[in-house]
Amino acid sequence: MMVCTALVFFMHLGFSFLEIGLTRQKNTINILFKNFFVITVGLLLYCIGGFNLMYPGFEDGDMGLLKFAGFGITAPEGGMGFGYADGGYTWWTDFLFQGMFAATAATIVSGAVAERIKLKGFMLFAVLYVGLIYPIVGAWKWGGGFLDAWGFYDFAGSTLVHSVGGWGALITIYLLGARIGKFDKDGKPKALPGHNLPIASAGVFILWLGWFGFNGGSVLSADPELTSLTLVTTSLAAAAGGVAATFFSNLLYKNYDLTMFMNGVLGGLVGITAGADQMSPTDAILIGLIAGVVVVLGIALIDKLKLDDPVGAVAVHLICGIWGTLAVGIFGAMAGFDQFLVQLIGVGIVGAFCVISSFIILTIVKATTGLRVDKEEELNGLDLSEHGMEAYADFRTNES
Amino acid sequence: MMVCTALVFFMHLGFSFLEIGLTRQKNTINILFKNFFVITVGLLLYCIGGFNLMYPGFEDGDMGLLKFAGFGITAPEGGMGFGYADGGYTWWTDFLFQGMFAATAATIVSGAVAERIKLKGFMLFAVLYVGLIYPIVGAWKWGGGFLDAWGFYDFAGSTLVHSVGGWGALITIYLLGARIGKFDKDGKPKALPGHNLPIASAGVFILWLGWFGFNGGSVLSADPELTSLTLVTTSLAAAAGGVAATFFSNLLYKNYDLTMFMNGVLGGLVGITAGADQMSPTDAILIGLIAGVVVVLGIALIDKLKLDDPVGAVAVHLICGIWGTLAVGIFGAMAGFDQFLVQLIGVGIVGAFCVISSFIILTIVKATTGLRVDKEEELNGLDLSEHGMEAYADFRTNES
Amino acid sequence: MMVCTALVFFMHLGFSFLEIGLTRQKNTINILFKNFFVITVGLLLYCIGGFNLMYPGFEDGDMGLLKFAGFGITAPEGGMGFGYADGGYTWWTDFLFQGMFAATAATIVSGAVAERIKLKGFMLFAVLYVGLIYPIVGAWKWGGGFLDAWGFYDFAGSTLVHSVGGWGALITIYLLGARIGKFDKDGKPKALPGHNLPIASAGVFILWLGWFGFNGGSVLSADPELTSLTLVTTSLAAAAGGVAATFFSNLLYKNYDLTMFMNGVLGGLVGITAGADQMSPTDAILIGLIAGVVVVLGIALIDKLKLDDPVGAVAVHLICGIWGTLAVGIFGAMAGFDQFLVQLIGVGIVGAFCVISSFIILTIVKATTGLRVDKEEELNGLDLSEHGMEAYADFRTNES
Amino acid sequence: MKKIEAIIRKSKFDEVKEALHGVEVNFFSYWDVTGVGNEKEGHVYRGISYSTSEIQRRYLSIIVSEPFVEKTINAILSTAASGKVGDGKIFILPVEEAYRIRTGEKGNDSLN
Amino acid sequence: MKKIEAIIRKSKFDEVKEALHGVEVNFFSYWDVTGVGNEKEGHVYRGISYSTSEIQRRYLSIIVSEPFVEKTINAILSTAASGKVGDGKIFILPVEEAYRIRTGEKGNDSLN
Amino acid sequence: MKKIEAIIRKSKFDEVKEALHGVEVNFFSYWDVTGVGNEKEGHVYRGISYSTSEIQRRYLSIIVSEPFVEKTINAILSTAASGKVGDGKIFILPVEEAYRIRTGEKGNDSLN
Ligand SMILES: Nc1ncnc2c1ncn2[C@@H]1O[C@H](COP(=O)(O)OP(=O)(O)O)[C@@H](O)[C@H]1O
Ligand SMILES: Nc1ncnc2c1ncn2[C@@H]1O[C@H](COP(=O)(O)OP(=O)(O)O)[C@@H](O)[C@H]1O
Ligand SMILES: Nc1ncnc2c1ncn2[C@@H]1O[C@H](COP(=O)(O)OP(=O)(O)O)[C@@H](O)[C@H]1O
Repeated sequence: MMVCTALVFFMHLGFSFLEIGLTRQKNTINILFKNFFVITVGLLLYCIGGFNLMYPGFEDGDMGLLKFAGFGITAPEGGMGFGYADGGYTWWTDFLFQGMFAATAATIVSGAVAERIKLKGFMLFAVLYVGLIYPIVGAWKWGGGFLDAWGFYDFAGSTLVHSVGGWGALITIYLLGARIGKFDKDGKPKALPGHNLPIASAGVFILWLGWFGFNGGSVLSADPELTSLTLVTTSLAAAAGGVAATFFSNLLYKNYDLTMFMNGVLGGLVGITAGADQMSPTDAILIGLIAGVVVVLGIALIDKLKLDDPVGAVAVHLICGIWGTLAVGIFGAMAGFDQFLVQLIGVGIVGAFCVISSFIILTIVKATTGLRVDKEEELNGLDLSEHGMEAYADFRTNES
Repeated sequence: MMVCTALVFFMHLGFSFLEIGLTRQKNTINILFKNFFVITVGLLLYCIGGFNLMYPGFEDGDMGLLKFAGFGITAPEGGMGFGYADGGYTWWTDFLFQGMFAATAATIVSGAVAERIKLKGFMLFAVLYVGLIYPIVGAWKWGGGFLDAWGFYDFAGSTLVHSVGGWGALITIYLLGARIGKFDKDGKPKALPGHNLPIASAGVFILWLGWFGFNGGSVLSADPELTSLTLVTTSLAAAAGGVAATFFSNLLYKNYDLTMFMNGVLGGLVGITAGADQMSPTDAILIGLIAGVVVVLGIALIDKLKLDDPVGAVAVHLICGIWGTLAVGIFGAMAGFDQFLVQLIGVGIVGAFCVISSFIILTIVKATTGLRVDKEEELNGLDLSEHGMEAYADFRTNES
Repeated sequence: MMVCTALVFFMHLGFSFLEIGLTRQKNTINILFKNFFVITVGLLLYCIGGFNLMYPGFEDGDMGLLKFAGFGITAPEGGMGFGYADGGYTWWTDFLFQGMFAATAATIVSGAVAERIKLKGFMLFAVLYVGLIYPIVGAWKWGGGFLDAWGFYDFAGSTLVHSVGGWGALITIYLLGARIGKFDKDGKPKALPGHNLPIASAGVFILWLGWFGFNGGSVLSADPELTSLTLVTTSLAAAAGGVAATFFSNLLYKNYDLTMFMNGVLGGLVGITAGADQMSPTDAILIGLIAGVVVVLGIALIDKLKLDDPVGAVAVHLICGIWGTLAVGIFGAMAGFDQFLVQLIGVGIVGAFCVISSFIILTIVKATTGLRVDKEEELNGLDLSEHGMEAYADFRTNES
Repeated sequence: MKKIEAIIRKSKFDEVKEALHGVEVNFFSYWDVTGVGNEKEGHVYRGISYSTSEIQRRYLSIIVSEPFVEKTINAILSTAASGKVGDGKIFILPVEEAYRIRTGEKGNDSLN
Repeated sequence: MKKIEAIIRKSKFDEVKEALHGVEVNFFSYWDVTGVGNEKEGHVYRGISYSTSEIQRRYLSIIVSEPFVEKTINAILSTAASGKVGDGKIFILPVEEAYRIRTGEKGNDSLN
Repeated sequence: MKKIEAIIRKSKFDEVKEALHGVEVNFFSYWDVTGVGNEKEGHVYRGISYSTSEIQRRYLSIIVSEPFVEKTINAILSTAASGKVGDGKIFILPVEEAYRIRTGEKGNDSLN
C-alpha cells in the first residue's frame, strides 16, 4: 500500500513528461512549473481539508453546505480520506494515497490547457478544483455518499478521478480557445508536433507503472489474489488499448503513429480503471481494445469540434473514463442492465456537476487573474514570457 | 513479488532509453515504437498462449508438437507461467511477471537491429520469437523440461532470457548487415555516436533498478534472506562490471568512456543473473569484474567481425549471458566440473536451437515483409520514412 | 525494506538528472561518469569495508585508529552496517541499504563541483570521502558512538548524510574557485543557466520518490504506522518547501523560478530527514516552509560569498541539513532546549570534522592528481577534454 | 540576382512567410541565430536577475532575381515590424551565379 | 575569391564531402537549415495528415579562390543530385578579402 | 557596407564579443556551425578511436559601414587567435543595401 502510494506519486512525473513531450519546447518550463504546483499545493490543500474534517468546526460548515444542497452525506467522516480507514493500512497511508490522487485531476487539466493558459489563472483554477470540486464529487461515492448508496461502481476512479479531470479540461479548452496556428483560416486543423517524444514515451511507461499503484492500491487491502488480478487486467487493457489504437490509426491514416500508441495505452488504462477488479482478462482485453479505438476517434472528434487539446487529455481521460465506467455495466462480474443504468446516471450527474462548477470557477478566474496570455506572449512561448527562462538553454531550436 | 513485476515492467523503459540514447536521433521514434510494440504485443501473446495452455485443445496441439520433437514435456501445465504456482504468490502475479520477462527477449534484439530494420519485418520477427521460441526454450528449464531434469541451472535467465535474446540479435545483425557508414571502404569501423547519453544513462539506472525485480522476484518466494542476498550479489556484480569495463577500456583506449561504463554495469548484471542466489558477495564481485572485461572485448570482437550492434546487445546479453551461465559451474555453491559441463551443454543446445530457429524465422520475414529498409530511407532516418514524424521537432539537428 | 533499498538506489538517477539538468551541456558526460563512478565504487568500497569489519584483523586496526583518536567506539560491530541488525530485516538488506546511502555523500559533492573539477581528482576525493570520512562520522551516531550516547538525534541523515556531503561540497568549491564566467570583473554573479530543465525536474521527482525509501526505510522495521507517518511528514515537508521557495523567490525576484521550486522541494526533504518520525504533519509543514525560505536565502548567500555551486548543493544539503537537525530540538516529540543544544553540538562536531578532513583530503588531491582542469579544457567542456565524447552528438548547440 | 538576408523575430515568421508567398517568393532557407542588438530581454535564473542583449532570431536567406528584390523587401518590412526595438534587419548582397542541383541549369532559371 | 553556398540534402552530405576533398577543397563550414521549396514531405501527427514544404537541408559555406570555383561546383553538382525535386541550389557570391585568424595572413594564402 | 563573416572557436567567443563592443560594434548575429579544416580532434566512442576534422565553430555575421571594417577585423584577429591550428577565418563580402525593419530606414543609418 505504501509502495502503491509511492507509485501514484511517481505518476506525476509521468504526467509531466507526457505533457512536456507532446507540446512545444517554448512552453516546457511552464508545464513543469504547473505540475510541481499541482502536486505540492494539492497535497497541502488536502492536508488542510483532511484535518479540518476531523474537527467539528469546519466539518459542520462543510457538511452543512453539502447537506443544504441536499446530498445526504451525514456521517462525520463523510469527507475524503477517512471513510474507509478500516482496512489493513493506516490512516496516514490512506491520507497520502488519496492526496496523491487528488492532484491528478488538476494535472489532467494542465495538459489540455498547455501552451496558452495564464499561469496565475491556472493556479487559481487548480486550487479551487482540487480543493473543492474533486473532494465533493469523491465524497458522493468513496465518501459513502448518495452515488455509493445507489450502487454506482467506480473502482479506482474512471469517473471520480479521470472524468472529473476530463470535464474540467473540456470546459477549460472550450473557454480558452485553440492555440495560435492550431487551425488555419479555413478551420482545418494543423499539426503542432510535440518536441520530445522520448520524454513523452517515458511518461507513458511511468504512468503505466503508476497505474500498478493506482489500481493495485485501490484494492485497499493486501488481498494478494484480487490485487494481482487487478494488475493483470490493468496491464492487459493497457496493452490492448495501445495495439488497437495503433492499428486502427494505421488503418485510418496509413502511418505508424507513436503518439497514438501512447494515447491508446493510456486510454486502455483509464478504461479499465473503473472495473479493474471485476473483469476477467478477456474482458480487460476487450475493454482495452475498444478504448484504443475510442481514443483515436476521440482525438479526431476534438479536432473536428475545433477544440485544441495538445496532449489528448479529453479523449483519454474523459471519453475513456466514461467508457470505462459504463463498461462495468457491460463486461465482468457486475454486468447487467440495471448496473449499466446506474453507471450512466453516475456519469451524467458527475458530468453535469463538473461542467457547471468548471464554468463558475473559470468565470471567476477570467474576472480576476485572466485566463489566457496575450498573443505576443503565446508566440514567444510561456517560458520566456511567464518565467523568463529557457528549458534548453544550450540547444539551438527550430520551431515555427 | 508484485513490486518485482512492476520493476520488471519498468525495465522496458530502461531498454527503450538505452537503445534510444545510443543511436542517432533520426531513428528515435522507430525504436520507441518497436519497444511499445514488443511490450504490448508480447503481453497479449503471452496471455493468449497462457490461456490456451489451460484448455486441452491448444495445449494438446502445442505439447504435441514438442512431444513430436522428442522433448518429453508431458505435464499438463508443462508450459510457462503455471509450472511453479505453488509458492506464496498467485497465479496472476506469476503470469504477469513471466509475461513481462517474455517481451525482454525481443527487446534485446530490437536494440541490436536498430536504425536499419524494416518495421514490419521486426514486428513479424518479434511475434514469432516471443510467441514461439522463447516459451519453447523456457519450458525446457523453467517449465520442468529436459534441461531442468539434467540439472542445468539458470536462476533468472542468463541463458533463458538474455542468451535467447542475444542469439536472436546476433543472427539478425548478421543477416541484416551493418548500417551505412559503420565501416569505411577498407572495412575499418567508424563511430556513429549515440545522440542522447543522459537518456542512455538513465536507461542503465532503470535497468539496474529493474534487475532488483528481475533477480529479486525470481526467488519466487518471500524468503527475505535469500532475496536480500540476491539483491546484494546483483548490485555488487553490477558495480564490479562497471568499474572493470571502465578501467579496462581506459587501459586499452586511453579515455574514460561512459558508454563502456554503462555496458559494463549491464554485463555484470547479466553475468550474475544465472547464479544470483548461489554466489557469495566475493563471487559476485569476481563474476562482475570478469563480465566487465568480457564486455569490452566482446564489443571489440563484434566490430572485428564486421557486425554492427549499435547498443552492444550481443556483447552484453549473449556473451555475458554465456559467461554467467558457465560461472554457475565455476563460482559459488554449485561450482564443480560436472555442473560446468551441464551448463556448457545447456548453453550449446539453447544456442543451436536459437540460431536455427532465428534463421528460419528471418528467412520467412525476408520473403514476406522484407528485412531491411532501402538506402534512401536509412539515410533519411526511419522516423521520417516509416513514421513520418520527428522525435525532436523543435531542435536543430546536426548529424552526419 | 528491500523496496526502500531499491528506491534509495534510484535516487542516484535523481541526483544525476538534477546535476545534469542544472549545468551546461558540455559537461554532461563528465557528470554522468562521476555519478556512475560514485555509486559503483561506493558500493564496492562499502563491501570491502563492511567485510573487513567482520574479521578481527582489519577491525582492530580500524577501531584502533579511531580509539587512538579518542572517540570511544569499542563495540566489535561498532562500524556501519552491522550495528542494528536486530530488526525484522536481514543483514544483507541492511548492508545494501547502507551502501546505497554511503555513495550519496559523494554525489552531493559531485553536483557542487561540476563543470570544472578534474576527473581524477574527484575520483580520488570520492574514494577517500566515501571510504573513510562518511563511515567514521556515521559510526559516531548510527554505529552507536559518542553522539548516540549523548542523545543526538538524526533519523535518516540530515546531518550524517546531507551535511557530511554538504560540508565536503562547501570546502571543495571554496578551494576550487568559481567557473569561468560565473562572476564578472566586478564580482557580480552571472547566470550560467542549466541546459535541460525537464531532466532536472525529473531528477527532483525521482529524488522525492527515493526519499520515500530513504526516510521510510530508515524506520528500519515494518511498523506500518510509524513508516506511514514518516511518509506523510516527508511529503508534506517537500510540498511546503517547494511552495515556500517559489513564493518567497517570487517576492524577491518577481518571477516564477522553476529551479527555485525544485530546490525548495529538496530543501524541505532534507529538512525533514532528521526528524521525520518525530513530527506531526503540522510540524512537518512548518519545517518545510522554513526550509524553502532558507534555501532561497542560502543560494543568494553562496553567490554573495563568491562561491559557485551550480546545483545549489550547499544550500540544499548543508544549510537545510543543519536546519533539519536543529529542528528536532524545536518542533515535534523531542523538542526542548537540552535536545536543541545536543543537536547544535552534534552539528558543530560533525561540521568541524568534515571541514578539517576535507581540507586534508583536498590537499592530498591537489598535490597528486591536481584539482582543477585548465582554462582551455574548461571552456571547451569536460566532455570533450576529459572524455573525448559529446553528450548530444546530433544536436546543434548554442551555449556561450 | 541578389541575396536578401533578413533577421526577424521568430514570432513574426509565419506572417512573413505568408507575405513572401503572396509575392511569389516560394523558395528560401532559414535557420535560427542569436542576435546581439539593442533589444534587451529580462531573465531570472536562481535568484540572479539579468538582462541580456542576446536574443533568438530567425535568419532568412532568400536569393531572388532583380525584379523580385523590391517586392521581397516590402513584403518583409510590412509584416516583420512590431515597432518595438529589436525587429531586425534586411541586408542585400550581390550574387554572381546560381545553379539548380537537380538539373544543373544556371542563372535566373534556376531560381524558381 | 568566391563564396559558394550550397544547399543540399542531408543524405547526400557524405558523398559531397568526399567529392570536395577529391578536388582539394578541404576547408568549409556547414550547418543545418530549413529549406522552403518545391519538394513536399508527407507527415502525420496524431491523426492529422499534412504535407509540408519545409524540409531539413544542409547549408555549406565554402570560400575558394577563383581557380577552384568551377571544380567545386562540378563536384557538388555531380554528387548532390538525386534527380528528384528538392535537390537544392548552389549560389556564388563575391568575396573581397579573407584572413586567417591564426596568422593574420590575408588573400588567397589564407584559404588553405 | 561590408559583411564580415568570422568563424571562430567557441571558447574565444566571449573575448571576441567584448573586443567588438570595445570598438563600438554592438550589433551582430551568430550561430554555431561545423567547421571542416586542418585541425583534428581526437574522440573515442565504444572502443573506436577516431580523429575528426569536423569541429564545432561559431559563425559571426557582422554588417558594418566602411569606417568600421578595419577596426572590426583587428578586434577579431587580436582576440580570437590562440596560435594553434584551427583558429578560424574572417571573410569580407560586399553589401549593397541595409534596412532597419522597425523603421524602414536604409543605408548606414540602419546599422546602429
Ligand atoms: N550590423 C548587424 N549585423 C548583423 N546582424 C545585425 C546587425 N544589426 C542588427 N542585427 C540583428 O538584428 C537584430 C535586431 O536589431 P536591434 O538593434 O536589436 O533592433 P532594431 O533594429 O529595432 O534597432 C539583432 O538582434 C541582430 O540579430
Ligand atoms: N531562392 C532560394 N533562396 C534560398 N534557398 C533556396 C532558394 N531556392 C531553393 N532554395 C533551397 O533549395 C532547396 C531545394 O529547392 P527545391 O525548389 O525544393 O528543389 P529543386 O531545386 O529541385 O527544384 C529548398 O528547400 C531551399 O532550401
Ligand atoms: N575556405 C573556407 N570556407 C569556409 N570555412 C572555412 C574555410 N577555411 C576554413 N574555414 C573554417 O575555419 C575553421 C578553421 O580552419 P583551419 O584550417 O582548421 O585552421 P587554420 O585557419 O588555423 O589553418 C575551419 O574549421 C572551418 O570552419
